[in-house]
This record gives sequence, structure tokens and C-alpha cells, in this order.
Amino acid sequence: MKLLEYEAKEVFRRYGVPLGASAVASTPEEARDAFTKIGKPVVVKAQVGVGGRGKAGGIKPADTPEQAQSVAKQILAMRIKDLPIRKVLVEERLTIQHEVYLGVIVDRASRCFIILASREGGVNIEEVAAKTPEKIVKYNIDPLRGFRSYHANGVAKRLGYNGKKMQQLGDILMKLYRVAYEMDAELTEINPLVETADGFIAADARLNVDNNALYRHKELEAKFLESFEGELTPREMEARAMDLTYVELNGDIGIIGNGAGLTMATLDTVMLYGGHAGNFLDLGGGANPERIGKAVEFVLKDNRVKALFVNVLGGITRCDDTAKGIIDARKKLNDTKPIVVRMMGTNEEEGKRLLHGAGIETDDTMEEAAQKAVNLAKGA
Amino acid sequence: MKLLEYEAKEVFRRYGVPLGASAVASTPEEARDAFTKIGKPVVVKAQVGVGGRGKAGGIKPADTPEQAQSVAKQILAMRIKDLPIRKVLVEERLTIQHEVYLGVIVDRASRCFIILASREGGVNIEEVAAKTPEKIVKYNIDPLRGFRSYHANGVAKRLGYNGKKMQQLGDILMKLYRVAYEMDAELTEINPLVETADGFIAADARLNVDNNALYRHKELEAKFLESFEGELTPREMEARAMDLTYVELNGDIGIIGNGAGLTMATLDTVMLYGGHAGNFLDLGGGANPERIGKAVEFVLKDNRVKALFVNVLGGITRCDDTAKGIIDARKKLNDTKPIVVRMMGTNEEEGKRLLHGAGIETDDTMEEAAQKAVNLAKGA
Amino acid sequence: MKLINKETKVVVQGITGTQGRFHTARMKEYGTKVVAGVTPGRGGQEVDSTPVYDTVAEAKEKHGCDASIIFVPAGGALDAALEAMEAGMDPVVVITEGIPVRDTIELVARARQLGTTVVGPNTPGLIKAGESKMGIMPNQVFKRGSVGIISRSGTLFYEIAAHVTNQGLGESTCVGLGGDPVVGLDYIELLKWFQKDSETKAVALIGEIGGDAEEKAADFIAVGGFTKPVAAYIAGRAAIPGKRMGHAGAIIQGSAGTADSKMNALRGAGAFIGEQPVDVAKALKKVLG
Amino acid sequence: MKLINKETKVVVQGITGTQGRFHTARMKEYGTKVVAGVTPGRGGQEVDSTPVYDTVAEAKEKHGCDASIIFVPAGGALDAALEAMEAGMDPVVVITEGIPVRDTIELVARARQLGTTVVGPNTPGLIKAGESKMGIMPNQVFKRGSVGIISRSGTLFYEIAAHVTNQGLGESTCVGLGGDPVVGLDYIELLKWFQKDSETKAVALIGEIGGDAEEKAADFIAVGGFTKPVAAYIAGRAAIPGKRMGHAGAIIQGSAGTADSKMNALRGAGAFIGEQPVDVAKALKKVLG
Repeated sequence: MKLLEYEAKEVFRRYGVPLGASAVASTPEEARDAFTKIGKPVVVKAQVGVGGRGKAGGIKPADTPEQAQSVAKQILAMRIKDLPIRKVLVEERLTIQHEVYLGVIVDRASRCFIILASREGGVNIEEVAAKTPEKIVKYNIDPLRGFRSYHANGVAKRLGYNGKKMQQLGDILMKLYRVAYEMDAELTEINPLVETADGFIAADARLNVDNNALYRHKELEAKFLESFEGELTPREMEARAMDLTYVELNGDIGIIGNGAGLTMATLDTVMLYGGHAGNFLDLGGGANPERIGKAVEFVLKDNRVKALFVNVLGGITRCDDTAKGIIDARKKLNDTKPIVVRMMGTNEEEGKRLLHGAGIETDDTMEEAAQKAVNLAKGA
Repeated sequence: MKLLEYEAKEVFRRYGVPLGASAVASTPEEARDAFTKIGKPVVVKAQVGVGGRGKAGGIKPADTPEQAQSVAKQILAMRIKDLPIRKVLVEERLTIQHEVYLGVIVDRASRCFIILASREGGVNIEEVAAKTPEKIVKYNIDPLRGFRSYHANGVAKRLGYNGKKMQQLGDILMKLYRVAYEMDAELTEINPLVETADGFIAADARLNVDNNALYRHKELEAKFLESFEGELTPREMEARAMDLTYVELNGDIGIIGNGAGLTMATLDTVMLYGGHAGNFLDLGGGANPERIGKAVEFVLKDNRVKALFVNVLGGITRCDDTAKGIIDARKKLNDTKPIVVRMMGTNEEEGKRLLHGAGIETDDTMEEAAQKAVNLAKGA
Repeated sequence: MKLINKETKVVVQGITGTQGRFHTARMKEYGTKVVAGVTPGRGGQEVDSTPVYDTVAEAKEKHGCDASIIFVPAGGALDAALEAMEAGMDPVVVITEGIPVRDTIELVARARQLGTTVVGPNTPGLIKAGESKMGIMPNQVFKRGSVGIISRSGTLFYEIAAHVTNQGLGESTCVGLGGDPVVGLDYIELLKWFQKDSETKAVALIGEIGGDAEEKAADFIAVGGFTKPVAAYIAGRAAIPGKRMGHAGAIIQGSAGTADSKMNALRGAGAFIGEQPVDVAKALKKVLG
Repeated sequence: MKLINKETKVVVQGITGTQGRFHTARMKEYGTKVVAGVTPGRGGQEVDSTPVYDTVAEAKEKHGCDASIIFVPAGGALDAALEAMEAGMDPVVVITEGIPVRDTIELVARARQLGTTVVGPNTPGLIKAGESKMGIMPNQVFKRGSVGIISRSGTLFYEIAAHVTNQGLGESTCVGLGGDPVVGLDYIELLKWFQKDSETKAVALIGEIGGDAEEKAADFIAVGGFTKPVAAYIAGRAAIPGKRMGHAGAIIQGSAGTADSKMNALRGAGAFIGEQPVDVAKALKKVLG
């Protein structure tokens, strides 16, 4: 779950990460009042869950309350990558000496949180990482030992800071890790951390929370669905609300499988036979007929879908349950789109019997079924 | 720092330890209102920092609001071990099936927190521990591994609980340890934990916080001095407020030393020569003349003190500083009580020179000095 | 690294839940020596004639179990796994899906400290074909043979195992690594094990988009760390960058973690790459005869 | 267990504070090889011609120091000690007073895990007479000789050391255990070390009220764990139960931890018990001649 900049900064502030004075505004008038409260030149920043807002004109300076009001009005009227801007962050403008990148991420290979840091922070950090990886300092945090002041100071030192600045940066790193750890974040980032004459200030903030850990962060659950705006398409949002694992694709063949790997392989096989998958839908383990029915219904209702391919390898998920779900959904929708089913495993015979009884054909291999689905979609 | 029962219970409640309905009252009227709010038979309990309040009449049942008011009036008018009762806790009366003891303490020998638990809880727990130690379950918490649900369940199991009750008790143990750990407690205790038909409820609560850790618990610092009421004598309270390490004793020889061991040995040596120490005062390491003067003044002002024995082995604490402190205090008080000084170590010569100049004798060994102090006190 | 065989005595943590109950029966059918179950608070009960205890320590004391499979819900899985490890269970197979990655990080770190083999989390488990199964894969798919399988996914793994069986090759030991970003085992650790395992003549390596575990495995094979034949299938060629494809770990981030990158690396290391799942089995058939 | 000698290269953590500065000079006067200091944020400075670094790792890299003495204030002492241990310093001497016991518990546990000897906290430190001092005890008190000293207190330890020196015996190695309830070393560990140390002919054991470390030492001596002569002094006979006598650890709780209990146990184990500090030195003189 991705938090918006101002939400992430609220968390950062709680942990003592140094931030500029700021206020959130939902209307131009609020933006004007925010300026007055801050009492210094500001930037007005679109709060939106996608990158590239700067280039899209979503970040603008303002030197007077009136100017803050007018740029906020402009920004709040914008759409960035098709997303409405509901809030702006009005924030003290900083005199930048230098931009630093700090990130705490979950590293798959090292199986731990790692710190990434660079003195070449700012918008081009990905380029820095790609072209001059030696400018990125990487530090693995030992999960059993934790991340302590001297580890943080060591990272700051490797970045080339000494004395007071080393300590200040080390202190921010420790706070950032505390945010990452306690908030169950997959990604915690400050880019840029601005080096000013008075010390460091986090000018931007990213915080992506592990969806699996949301039960530990009840305060976020309410915002959960909303947070996917921009990341998910409207259909994906709808599926998310129904608790379906669904990814929208561009083709015309609806795909439902059980298990992420098998469902991906189903997409790939369809592609191999010249077809185009319209979606990825993984039933997960042990889906019951209702859940399967709900999934089938959801895909069949997609107007782009010309044929449906259900590929189930029965383990915990039972083939007879799958058959029931398909038949029920079809009946409910009174739909006649062609359906190809490949099923194997637990209660396979009964599932096939039910499907055949309802006039739905089955195949024994996913390769055959995929080929059939591609042909049906082309013929439809 | 010892918290009062109601303060400890406020902490316990924050951590989810099951407690009966209760309210604190400072007046009989508040106690009456508390009863009304609770709406069940209650006990009214004196909130005081010493043990034995039950036997002293500080715990009384009440079945009506009026009765709660009248017993609260009685209790609030009492003194227990010479301490005034400023508050009572009005708490739901429990139907007790069984009393359990649970404690988390810092164990010196194992160098870790340990759990102590017994099914023979209640007022006689110390007798149980002394006479039937096998009825006390002890569990060492590995500091690097922590205390987890299965460890807690294991302890509950060793207490003889199974199934749901084991889990309930395990859950309480985990919460108790979290209190102990996060509050930096030297002692965290529920005695008794009452087994009722509905589950376990903590009927009493003790929480002694490590004084060295108070900087992590700002909310307690304000109550710090007050919390020593009952534990410290009025003179000791005064010393504590002046940040002096002072213990009041019954004799007539004032003792000031540097270092706990040396100061204790000084008391012991005085005792060995037939004298009686009036106090223990440890200057600690590196006291400056002001601090030493303050300490000398504090002891000399004690009317019971007939002679003062200062025993300083100069390391970080300098002998000349000690001499200055003594001379200044004496001048300030215009006091003529006999003073025996034994000093050795850093700047010894200069210290002796200063003292001799002010007409104060010094000795080279603590044995000689102790003997002299005893004689002076007897002669005075 | 410790895997399983017919002697392995298994305790099932979370045996009283729907999944634990169901799969305990399937494992027993397969021949797995499931000697006890654990659900705190349910000690003294029985599930399908398997005795249930409150703690792993008790189960061990009574039955001498030496490996654990965990079906405990995500919120309790870390504690369950730590309990298993501290009681000396090895391997510990964590079937549970949806464990916060912070918990898995701790779990895996502790396993390394103690030297315990952890399979998963979010894994179908592992099986020694014809001897013992600690997992949720369908029993009928596997037949004793010579192909070792390593997979990040579940059902795709059964799919390919079924093809291997249909080709008459059968399987030696098969391990599901798990679909989470952080898991206890990686391909390389298993390739090392398979290199020494005399029953394994070749390996089917089933990967998917996300991370670079397959690329690292390819490097390991390329430098001669694993010398038996490898046939691989990588799922997710049709996936879109930035979207999680079901598994928490199956996501292409920027240009990293694509199927092409993985296939190219493995191909470069001399592995056969299947276009569709069945190809893997056919290629192995060709090699092993 | 690792103690010190004239080769030990010492880093002083918290060297820029008043105490660190003062005692660095005293240690150098004594002959201790203080090669570097550490204070985060003060790297590049010098204290009394000793170079200061931001981290122990740097100090080690530059000077190959192998032991650390810590003067860092209580709030930072745990981190300082962990830093020292992780950088391989051994022993680590923690002079700092007032460390929360929870921090000390973690510190000591980690030391045991890593096999590092921790002296203290709240200790005067340790000294190998005539060779090296990692501590705050006055230099002039000690003279190379044959008596090992173990003490829970500071100044009382100097007092008795001075008597031992005055008796013409001198000291081999002397260690202050520290006055906190939880410390890194106990009597038994040191008695084992002294048993093997050929330079030590007898031991002065200086105890005080609180805990049962002296009783345990007595048991250890009684069963033959330590066979050289022992003379002991226990402070706190005049103490009152329930009152902390200066040291956080010096408190009689109920009937446990009294001076009588300790003296009786040691006497029972064959140790000489001094009535006053000087008696210890006199008794040792008698034994060692």
C-alpha cells in the first residue's frame, strides 16, 4: 500500500525525521491559509499516487498567500496520469545545497532490510544507480542485531560525511529504519533529503507498506482501497474490493487459474499460441464454489472478453467446486461466451461430469485448452 | 521507583492485562460516585507505597454507594506505617476461585529477566517460596530471543494449566513481560491474579521501575520524588531531592565516603570499634567542592550527629576538593562538631595542608580514623 | 540443509484448522509419518487419530518428531516457526500465505543462526516421491524417479511434475521455494543439494518473474556449481511491469525481474528452456532416455 | 575470558568527555597502550595527542586496537559496548554508571553470544599491575606482585590494594566486577582464571551486600574449583535491609544478601574473613610470607 507524500510525512514526523513546515490543503483557500501559517515562500505539491508529477506541472512555487491560492487552484483542477488531484501539500521552500538519497527496502537476495544511500540524490537517482552504482552505498541490516547508531554512523561515513553531519545523517537513517521496521514498509524513502545550511531536511517522502502487515496498522486499513488509485485500473480496483487477485491486460481471452505460477503460465501459453489474455485472475488456494462463481462472473462481465479459459489444477481447490462455480455464474449472467476448461486433480471426474452436463467442454492439457481458447476468441 | 497500585494498573490496562472495573477516588464523595459507576459490590483500597495495608485496615468491602463513601472516609483518614492515604482505589469485588502469583523480575545470577509464577498465590507467597520452592515455576528469558507465545504457554503449562486457560495465562504472561521490558521494570507483579469463572483478573499490581531508566519514562519523572514516600525517611527524601546518595541510620556518627563499598566499610569499621553510624553518604565518583560541601552541610545539620567522619580515597574525587568542601561547609554553618578526615590518593598533600590550616586533623588509615571518630562521638 | 525421507517424523502445527486437518490426512495417505499435531489451547484433542498438543516441545517429548509443517494463520506463523526451530525441528515447512515480510525476515535470520532448513513461507512444501510428503501438493502426481524439481510456484510445479511423471521419469525430491519475496531457501542451496543427491539425475527448475534468484542460479550453474542436466520453465512472459502477478514476489520492477532476463541467463548457462510447461518434461525425457 | 597485559592496545570510547579525557591521561601514565579514542561526531580531533575517530571500526583499521574502555554516558553506553564487541574488542570495560539494567542485560547477553569478556558496567575497571590499566583506579596504589584481587566496589578495592602493596606483596591482576545488579563477570569466572594464572599466588575477594554472588563463589571454592589461598572482606554489615547502599546492587532483600550470609559461606569454604580491610592484606602476608 503506497502512502501519499503527506501521509508518509505524517508518519515521518512522528518518528522525528526533520521536515520543512507544511500543511495539507484540499481547496485553494486552504492553500492560502497554509501559506499564511507557514509565513515563508513555499512549494505547492500535488498529492497523487503516481510518479512524474513534477514534469506534469504538479509542483509549483508560491511567494505570496494569493499565489499559493492560485497555483493550488490550478493543481487541484489538474489530472495527472488520469488521476484527480484531491489534495496539495503546501510546504516551506528550501534552499538546497545538496540532494541526498536515502532508502530502506526489503532485499530479496539478502533476505533482510537494506539501506540504500547516495549523495547524488534527486530525480536522477535511478540513472545514478544504473550508470554509477559505486555512488550508491548499500548496507544490509542484520535482523537479529538490529540497526544501531554506530551502524548508521558507519553508513553516513561511507557517504563521505564526518563529524556533526555524520551524526545528523546517522540519526535520520536510524529514524528511517524505525519507520520501515515499525510500519512494515517494503519501501521507505527520502529523495531528496536536502542538505541546507541548517542541516538536513526531508523534502519528499515515500512509504509503501506491506499489504500482508496491514492488520498491524489498523489506521491504514481505512485508506487501503483508496491508496491503489493510480496503481490499479478501475476494474482492478473493483476486483480488489471483491478480494480477487486480478490484473487487467489488453487482450480478449479471460483467464482464470489457481495459483500464481500456473495462471501466469496460462497467460504465457495463450500468448504462445497467438492469443491475447484480457486478464490475470488467480483463485488462490482452496476457493469455494461461491468464490469461483464470483470470479467467473467478474471476468465474463468484461465486454472485451470474447472467450474464457479456466485452468485449474485441483489440490486444495476442488474440480467439482470449480465446475459448480462456472455453471452457476453462467446461469446467473445468462451468458453464452465460449468457455474452455482444463481441470485436473482433486475430484476431477465429478467436475468434468458436471461441466459436460451443462454443455461445457473440458480439455486434459493446458496446451490443448489454450489453443482452443485462442481459436474460440478469434472465431467469436 | 515504586508505583502505587492504581498507577501500576493504569500501565497494565494499557498493555491489555485483564483488570476489574475500578476508579480512583481522593474524597469519600468520589468513592461514592465510583461505586455508582461500577455498579457492583466493591473493595475500597488504600493507595500507599508500603506493604501490609490489608492488616492495617486499609482494604474494606462496600456494597452500596453510601458504604463506599463511608469506608473511603475512614481509609482516607488513616495513616499506614505513618504515611497519609491520599487516594483510594474503588474496585469491583471478585469471586475468587483461586489465587495465582505472577512476577517478572531482574535476576542477578542469570543476568536476565525471569518469570516467577505459582498457583499458590496470595498474601502467603513468600512463605510458599521459602517452604515449598517446588511450587514456584521459574523461567529465564533469553534476552536475545525474547519471550514469545510458546514460551509463555510453556510456563502456563508448567503451572498445570491446559487448553484455553493455558492460553489465557500465557497471554497475560506475555503482556506482563511487555510491561516489564518496555517500562524498564525491576519488578512487575500480579499477586493475586484471580481465577474467576470468567477467566483471570489481576486483583493487585506492582510495578517498580529502574531508577536508571527514568529518562526513558518522562511521564514518571514528575512523580519520582513522591514515589519514595514510605520507602524513604523525611531526611532521606530531602537528600534525594538534593541528589545525594544518603541512607539514614540510628547512630550518632555522621559518615561520608566516596564509593559505595568504601562507605559501607567505613560504617562497618565504626561499628567494629563500638560506634554507631548515623548515616551512609556516598559522594560517588568525581564530586566537586560544592557537592562535597553540600553533603558535609547536610550531615552536620543532623542534630543527632555528634561527630563527622569523612573517608575519601582520592581517585577521580580529589583530596583538595574534599578539603575545600569540608572547610566551606563548616564555615558556612559556623559549626564546631568534631570532624575526623581520612584521605589518601589524588592531591592528598594539598588536601591535608588545607585541612590542617583550618584546624582539622587527618588520619592516614581508616581504622585509626574510625577509632578516633568513635571516641569523639562518645566524648561529645 | 536437511530435507526429508521416509524416516522423517512430522509434527503438524495448526493441525486443527481446516487446511491443517485436510492436509494431515493427505500426508498420511501418502505415507508421511505424521506423529503429532500442535495447536495451542487444543492439547489433548485428536485430529484424524493424530494426537494434538499445546506445544511442539510436548509433541517432541512424546513422539520424537524431528520436522514440522506449519498451517498456522499469518499472524501466528512467526511464533510457530520459531517454536519449531527452538524445539529442534528441521526442516520447518511454512505453508502459510500472507506472512508480513518483516516476520519472514526474522524467521529466516533465526533459521540461519540455528542452522535450520526453512522451506517457504507460502510454499506448497516438499516431497520425497514415494516416501514422504510435507506439503499440500496432490499425491497422485508424483512417482518415484530421477528428476529433482525446484519451483517458486505451487500449481505450476504440480503441472510440470505431472508431465515428468507422464513421461515415465518420476521424481526424486521436489521442493517448492515459496511465492513470497523473502523465503528460506533459494535455488542455489537446492542445486548444491541435488548435485550431491545420487537419486537425482536431472533437475527441473521452475521460475517466475520477480527478483533475480533464477539469474543467480544460472550463474551458479554456469561456473560449474551444478553439473547435471537442467530444464527450466519461467512463468510470466505475458506479465506487465509493476503489477504483482498473484505472488507477493512476482513483480517486475523497472527492467529487473523479467522472464526474458531469467530465460536468457539460464539458457546461457546451458539449461534447456521450455516454451510451455510440457516441454520441460519432454526435454528431460530426451536427456535421461 | 580475555584480560589484559602490556601488549593490549586500547581504544577509549567517550574519550572527549571529562572523565574519558582525564583517565586516558592516567592510563597512559601507567603504561597502558591507549592507541585511539572514539567519540561519534568528533572524528579527526585529538585528545592529549591521542587521535579521535567517529567509530571503533575506524580506530581498529588505523591502529589495530583490541580492547575498549567505555566512558560514554549511560544513554549511549549500550550502543558503545555493542559497537566495541562487533568490532572485535575484547575485553570491553564499561566504566559508565547508571545504565538501565535492561540495557545491561542485552549487553551481557550479546557478549556471551560473541564470547567477549565484559568488565562492568559501573566498574573501576581492571589492571595488570606494572603493565597495563583499563580503569579509573589510582595508579600509585598498585605494585607488581602475586595477589589477585576481585572486587564489586571501587574505592574499597583501592583501599585493600593499597594494604596489599604496603605489606610488600603487590598485585598480579585486579578486576572490579562493578556495582550494578547485572554485570559481565562474576567471581567464579575470575577464580577460574586466577586458578590458571601462574603469577597469582593468592586472591583477595572483596564483596558487599546484595545478591548471592559471594555465596556462589564460596560454593565454587568449597568444591575445589579454586585451591589457592583466599582472603575476603565483605562490606555492609552495618547496612539496613531494603535500603540501597550506594550501589544499585547493594541491597539486602528480605533475609537474602546479608554480609553475614556471605561471610559465613566464605568462611565455610576455608577463606580467611577480614574484620576490617587491612586484615585481608595481613592475612595474605602471613600465608605468602
